[in-house]
Amino acid sequence: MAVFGGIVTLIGSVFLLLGALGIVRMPDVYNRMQAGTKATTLGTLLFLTGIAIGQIECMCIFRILILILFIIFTNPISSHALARAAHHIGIPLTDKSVTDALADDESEKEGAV
Amino acid sequence: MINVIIIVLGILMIASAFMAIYMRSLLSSIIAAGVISLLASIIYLLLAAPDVAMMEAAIGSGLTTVVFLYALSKVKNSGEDNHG
Amino acid sequence: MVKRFLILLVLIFFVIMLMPLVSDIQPQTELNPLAEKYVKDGPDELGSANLVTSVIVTYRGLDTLGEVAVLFIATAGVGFMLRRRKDSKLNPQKKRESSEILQTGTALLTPLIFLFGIYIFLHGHLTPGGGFQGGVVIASAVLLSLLSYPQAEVNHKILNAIKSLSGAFYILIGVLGLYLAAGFLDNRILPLGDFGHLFSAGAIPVIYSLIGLKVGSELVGILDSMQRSDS
Amino acid sequence: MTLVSIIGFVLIIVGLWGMLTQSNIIKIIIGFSIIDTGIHLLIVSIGYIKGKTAPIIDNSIVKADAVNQVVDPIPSALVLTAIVIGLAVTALMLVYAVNLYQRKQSLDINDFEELKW
Repeated sequence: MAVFGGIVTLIGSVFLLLGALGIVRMPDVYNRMQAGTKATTLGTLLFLTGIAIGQIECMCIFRILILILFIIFTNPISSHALARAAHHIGIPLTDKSVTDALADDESEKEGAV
Repeated sequence: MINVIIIVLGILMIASAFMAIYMRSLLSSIIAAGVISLLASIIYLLLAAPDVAMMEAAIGSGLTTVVFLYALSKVKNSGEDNHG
Repeated sequence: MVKRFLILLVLIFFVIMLMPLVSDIQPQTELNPLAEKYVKDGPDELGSANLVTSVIVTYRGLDTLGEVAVLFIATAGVGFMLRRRKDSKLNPQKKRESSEILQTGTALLTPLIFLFGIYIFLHGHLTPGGGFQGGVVIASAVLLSLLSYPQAEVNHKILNAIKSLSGAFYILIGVLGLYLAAGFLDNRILPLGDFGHLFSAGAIPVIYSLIGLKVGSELVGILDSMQRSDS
Repeated sequence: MTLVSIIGFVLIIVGLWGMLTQSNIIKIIIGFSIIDTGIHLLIVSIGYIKGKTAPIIDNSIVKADAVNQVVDPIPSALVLTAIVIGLAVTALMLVYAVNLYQRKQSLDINDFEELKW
């Protein structure tokens, strides 16, 4: 059981490492935020699950479930708010990007009003 | 082992203190000042003071930063930018 | 250049002056007598498992009362400096609505964070935490809703009522301790109960809850005065 | 002289240096909050005893033997209240800075010379 938990924890930390790598490698703010959110959310979840499996005799699985629930709630919402604020103050997208759905959406809304 | 962690945290704290003082934009120095508090809360946890660690993590890096940002937005809204 | 040199001189003077303070700190191996008394007698005398709590609430309760008073004065100062001028036109500038995801998430999270704050200050005598931490957590829950609903306003009547009532009851319990037990802010006005359970440690949970409400409402007051944009 | 107390001392000196050299008022307040953190670290480091745990008596600590197992609770209690007061005082200073800015449209401390001597 401990070995299996260790393996899950290791996979989680690999995801965290990939997220950190993505923050360095990606071209603009939005892509970096994507890497910094998706990969770290999955990495943290796997990390906590690994701890719960490895230490199964300590009965801390309910606490870890609550922690996982909170991370699922807060992490995407906060990064969504950050990305929206960055778009609002006009940080440009990278040259390679094809479409800007939020700008289309907002101009449509303004046109309707 | 614990000494090594404390030394690394201390170097990071002093570096972010210098950043907080010498950064050109006020926003960056406010964020750097928040980082100092966050690292300090880890040190409190290592010094066996979990009450203080909770307090510092919530106040130092949360509320103080927000209060600074509110003041900054009040200053910036009513005039031109004033970078130190 | 002369100024830089003078500043450096002042700083070197400070370092030399304060150096004995730091170099006298020796790594300790055992508790000093006062702390030893608190650790040895605290659990039996007051029934609180968290010794930091027993020091804050009872042994050094008068200091905590002073700190809460300082907090009150600072909040009053902030509110006074940022008071709404009567003659100035209220121009509610149109703020950008926050997105639906953020609003839904806030509606989901704010009650949970409130509950967590209340849990922290009710269990202040058992686990790490207490009134001050719980108050800060409650203030951050209010901050979350203030940030995600820009049009929202704090209800000042309720806020002021919580502020004044919790402060008044805090003093009242202190005076009750003077009557029914050994001294001001003594927690033995209620039965001590079983060590390590929620309803134990006499009046410590009550006092710490009042401190938590007081600190939380004061910090909400500071955030609310800083947030109003028309000062 | 312990490790954490040295860190706290260096932070106090760095914050003092920042307060004295910078001319922007908000930078001065940031220097003040750095001094605050340094002093808190210094006070907590006084109470730490190597190899002992937090002063909370639960299942892992025998109540009779607590004296030999926990660290000093008094510095923690002092710092706990000092942090809250630090926040309130910082907010008060920032409000004064905002008011000064509304008077003169400037945050440079050298522009306020009415009380200079």
